[in-house]
Amino acid sequence: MHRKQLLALVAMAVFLMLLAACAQQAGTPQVVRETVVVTQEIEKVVTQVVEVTKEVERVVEVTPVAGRCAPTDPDEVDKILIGATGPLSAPGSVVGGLVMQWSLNIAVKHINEAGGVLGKPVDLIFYDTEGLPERGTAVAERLITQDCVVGIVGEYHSAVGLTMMEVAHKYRVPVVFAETWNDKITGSQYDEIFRIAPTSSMVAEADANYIQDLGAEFVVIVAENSDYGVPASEATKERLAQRGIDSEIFLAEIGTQDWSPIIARIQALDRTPDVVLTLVTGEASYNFEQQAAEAGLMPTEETVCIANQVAINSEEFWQNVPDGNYCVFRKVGLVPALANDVTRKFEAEYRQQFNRFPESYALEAYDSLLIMADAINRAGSLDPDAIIDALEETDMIGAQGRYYFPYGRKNPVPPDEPEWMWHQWPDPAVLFLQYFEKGQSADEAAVVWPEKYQTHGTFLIPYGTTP
Amino acid sequence: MELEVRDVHLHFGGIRALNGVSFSVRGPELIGLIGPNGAGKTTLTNVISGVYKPSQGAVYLNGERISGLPPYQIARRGVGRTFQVTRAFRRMTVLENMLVPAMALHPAGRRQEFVDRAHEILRFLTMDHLALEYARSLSGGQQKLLELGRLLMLDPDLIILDEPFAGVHPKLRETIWEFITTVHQQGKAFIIISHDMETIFTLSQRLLVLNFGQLIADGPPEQVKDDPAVIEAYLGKEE
Amino acid sequence: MKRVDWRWVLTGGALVLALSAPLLLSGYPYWLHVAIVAYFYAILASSWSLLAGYAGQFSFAHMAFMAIGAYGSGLMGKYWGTTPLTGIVLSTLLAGLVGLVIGVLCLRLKGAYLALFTIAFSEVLRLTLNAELDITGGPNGLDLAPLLNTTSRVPYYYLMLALLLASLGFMYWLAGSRFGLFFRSIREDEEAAAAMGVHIVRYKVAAFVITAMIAGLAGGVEAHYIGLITPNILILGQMSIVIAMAVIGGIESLIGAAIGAILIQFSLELLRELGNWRLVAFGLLLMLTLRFARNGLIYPLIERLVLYQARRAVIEGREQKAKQVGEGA
Amino acid sequence: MVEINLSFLLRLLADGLLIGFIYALMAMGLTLIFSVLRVVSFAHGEHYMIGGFAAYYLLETFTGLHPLVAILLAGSVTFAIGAVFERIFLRPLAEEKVERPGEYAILVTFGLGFFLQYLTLALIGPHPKKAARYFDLPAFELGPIKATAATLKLGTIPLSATRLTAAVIAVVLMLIMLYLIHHTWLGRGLRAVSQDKQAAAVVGINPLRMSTLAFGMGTMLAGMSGAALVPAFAWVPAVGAPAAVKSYVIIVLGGMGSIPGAMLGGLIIGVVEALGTGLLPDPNRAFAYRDAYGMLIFALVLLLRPRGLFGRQE
Repeated sequence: MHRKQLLALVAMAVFLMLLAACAQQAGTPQVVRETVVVTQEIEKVVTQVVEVTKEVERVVEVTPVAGRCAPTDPDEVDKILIGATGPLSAPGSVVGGLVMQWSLNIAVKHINEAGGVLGKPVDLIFYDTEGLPERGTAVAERLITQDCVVGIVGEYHSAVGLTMMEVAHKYRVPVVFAETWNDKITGSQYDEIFRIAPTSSMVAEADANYIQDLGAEFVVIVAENSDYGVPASEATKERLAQRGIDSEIFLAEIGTQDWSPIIARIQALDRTPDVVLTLVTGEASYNFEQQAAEAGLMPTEETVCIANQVAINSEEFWQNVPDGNYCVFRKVGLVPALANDVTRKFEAEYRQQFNRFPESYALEAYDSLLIMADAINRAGSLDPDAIIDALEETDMIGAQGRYYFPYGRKNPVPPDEPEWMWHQWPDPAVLFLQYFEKGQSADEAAVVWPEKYQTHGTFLIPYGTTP
Repeated sequence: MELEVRDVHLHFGGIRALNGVSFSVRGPELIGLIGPNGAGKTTLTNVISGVYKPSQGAVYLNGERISGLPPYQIARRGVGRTFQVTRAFRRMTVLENMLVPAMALHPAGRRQEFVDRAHEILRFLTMDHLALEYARSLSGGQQKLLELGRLLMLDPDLIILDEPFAGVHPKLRETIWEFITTVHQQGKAFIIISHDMETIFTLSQRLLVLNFGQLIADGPPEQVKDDPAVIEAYLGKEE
Repeated sequence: MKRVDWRWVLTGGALVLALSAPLLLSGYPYWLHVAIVAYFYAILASSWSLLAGYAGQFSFAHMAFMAIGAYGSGLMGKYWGTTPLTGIVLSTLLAGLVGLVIGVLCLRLKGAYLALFTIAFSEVLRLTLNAELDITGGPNGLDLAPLLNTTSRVPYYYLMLALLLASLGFMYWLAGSRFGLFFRSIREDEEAAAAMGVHIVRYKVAAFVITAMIAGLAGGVEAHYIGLITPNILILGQMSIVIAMAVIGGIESLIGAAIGAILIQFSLELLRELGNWRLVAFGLLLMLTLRFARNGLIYPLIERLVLYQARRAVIEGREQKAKQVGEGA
Repeated sequence: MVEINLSFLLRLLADGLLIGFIYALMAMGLTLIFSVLRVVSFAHGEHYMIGGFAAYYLLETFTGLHPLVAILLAGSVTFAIGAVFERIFLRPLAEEKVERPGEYAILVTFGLGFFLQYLTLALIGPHPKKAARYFDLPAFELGPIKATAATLKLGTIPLSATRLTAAVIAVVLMLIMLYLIHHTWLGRGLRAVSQDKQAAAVVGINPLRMSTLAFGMGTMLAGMSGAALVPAFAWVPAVGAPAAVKSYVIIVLGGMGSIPGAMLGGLIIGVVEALGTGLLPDPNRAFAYRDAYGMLIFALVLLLRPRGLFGRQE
């Protein structure tokens, strides 16, 4: 008897809940809007009665979703909370997330040493996104509705950035993305979204230009089957084709260890590639580069090795790719010649703490927080609109140079520019460097492209020679 | 009830486990199946109950060929068996153990009727007070009784018992003995495998003797007792 | 004197708490989200415990069935333009169909062989979803249309809670019926069950089909709620989390597994700051639970709190019966 | 277009065999564990991973340590982990105190793998590590055979020095294991327990001790495979899972518990993977499905011949 009663009870509860779910669904938009007004009113009545009407008007006009809990008045808080994300566990790129977290902590230290933001100390809340898009949604939600952050910075994976930006847009929270390359992120033209990393298109353009300057006719692109590798390899292939250069793409899973069958296939092609471009990150890129070197695929006199940008971490590179001498690698962000005081200060601190070379995403993460702090200072308020306005007017020197966002609400993207130029820093430099001596550090590597920054007067130090 | 085993052979790779066994059971007979170790007794049981499919030959139940049918079908057609090692469903209660065959046999039956019947049988086996215990907490002998109880719930016409007396307390042996004779009187046929010569010779009405996969004797106990082939099988050929 | 029946009090209390959670958490949409995901894992863990704990089929393909539900619905929406609801219904059936095939293939496999086979199935599915990026979107994942036309979490919360209760109710009914009886008899001793007339093939396959459909249904709803599904959900680590939830909750208890899943999901979220150390602790907890608390950590509590009276009644009944027997003799 | 000619085929074959020896060594450990304990260790990949890291850190810390010594020490580390784990978590299994031994063993070793992987990640972080090449090849040129420090080139077939070293180490270790198992007291004990526990106990072998030894030796072999390969692949805490899955495929193919089966199975899987990846027309699909070839064989073996090539009838 008991069992049946229990089952009946459960069945009734289920039915009622489904009913509730459906009923909720129909009436939702109005309900939400009202809730916002009410909560805002109550908050404001307690603090500042005069503000009420103005506040309510704004809310009705923009209709963000209820739940955002960051205060808008800096006097209410004793510290400025800023959220940050990055991958700290698999399947995310753990190295990327870790480095970003370190760099952001240095940024917090530097900002607070310089007096904080609006006279208050900055506090950073960093969450692991695991490289999973659904985590991006959850974590952004938590930062915005739980921890009450006024802005978000960082993130490494584009797939995560793409879901995070929807949440930020929903709640109207400004975001400065540090290292997500997907065009669509600024291409969304959301008010809240800013980016200081290059877009995939910008990087592909640079790759194609460099390869063209090398005079290559046939290129093999080895890419990881991921949100980074697939679009990047396709964009590069397309741009190479525009320049009359043939290319073939080889895809592999993230984290691949044994590349010998793919290397055998590349070497069995009827043409020897002039360039092998590695669009694979992490340990898999090292595995590929070393195994390709051992098999005599690249670097050789005939074939230029373009290693992945992670090669910039020279210590790790030489440990993992001992035979990778003469490999070229892309460096995004900062032209060494243009290093400024901010760069040097950050780099010194970073090297001292972690005994590592700061990768581009370290600088980017550091700068993303500086930019956010700078904008809040200039806005003089924690109101998202004020911060977004201030971000659009950014003009400051960070570790990677002068930051500004040419296009935004006041100055829309002109039709002849790609739409991803919205809130996009246009100047991330893309350089190519080349190791020419075993064990060389990234600082000692030759800059081979673009021409104006060349340190050795050539696009390529030929294999086996010393400049 | 009529069971006919017709020229059954069974090979495992090169080993001939059964080699042309034929016999039949007509009506509620009480049959003992004996033979030295490795003679093929358990294998024969497994063939009848459908665990193995004979390589050659067939088994018929009431004129219908049952060899080749899956074990559960044979069980539902009225052949019940126990195993050499007790195989109660250890992490189910005694009552649940009893319900399994009943519910498998009568998909549309009412649970309460089965529960009543199970209690009745458990009373008969003097273990009704254990109905809600887990089978694993029973003693070895009680588990054996439980297996017999399960068989009654299945209500088969032919019951095959594999070593029912092995390693059993003398008092329990009596209970099992009584169970067999009572159930036999109710009109069920039995095939009992046992190493216990004294018991099996007293208990059964007819004896089957297997040796090296062949049936070497089939008849009343007193006749089999003096069969030279049987004596030779047990004592070995004197050179 | 009539005792307070703790079973009703606790069940009622839990239901009231679950029903009023959106009100309690109205200022915390993030925790509402965590609750939705926790219910999703609770459905997976409890249906896995039906398959593994009740029917004894230690399959590692449960997340694969979930993914079939999710990807099935997403792909049908993408290529045939089905609505999410139709997609979920059809992909639930699809998961059941695949469950049928896997169930039939796994009939003869036991223990480690079954585990290895299902791991292989799940890995091949993951590789395929990754490799066929033109169809599935590969590692970028597949976008899914929202199931409900709303920006609020509350309807989703009730939907997932309803799904959890419905599936728990259904599984309890099943476990109490002949299905449960036969599942357990097969788990205990397949051959003996067959000798008792149990159609083992039918019930083994049924266990796979039913649990695959529950997992597929949960996967479909969850994917439409999140709006995106990636093949990463199929990595072995994800499956091990579901298993750990069921084991820590109590692998032979549906409600234990569900409560275990909810508690673990919340604690993993609460301890997020600890990074990987929380997973280290989680792995250790899993091993220790297996070694020293075979019934899990949650189920014994439930048993103690909720089943206390039931057992009491049983003991009293038994004493009475013993007395009768004594008098009879 | 890929031209399929003899030298390409030979190259695939050579690649496959080379990696196959290492697969075989790892699978040998797994099959040894299975033969004595009747347990498939789902933490095998993590022992492999830890073996690699142990060798790496030993060589980093003690400069001048001979690589072979480092491999032996790394093997002892994983032996210790395995033996302690067996003692605490699998002993009740050997004593037959566990209700459903098969399932318990699956879950508890699975838990161990989960634990070890995240523990390593939490302790040493995600940055890839790699040991320096253990042995440089002497440079020489002899007709079509050419050697540099990193590569031995047989005509058009390049063989990596690190892999060659690992394969040689694997072969030597396998020979030592075979000798141990067939010609020593220890091996007789292990074989006796694997065939009949009770009978072994009667003749004075302690089956419990043999279980601990077998598990320890199995994890030791995994650890040594890792230590042998750490100069060949960039090493991260997640490195074990794919390798472990290959071992499962191999022992099922070779027959669970069969040592020659594991050796042959390793070579077959190595070659099948290399040929599959090399010969399938669409290179990207060919490579993406690389792990699936082994899996396919695995599924077929399980369904058609569950006891594998050399397995015993259960």
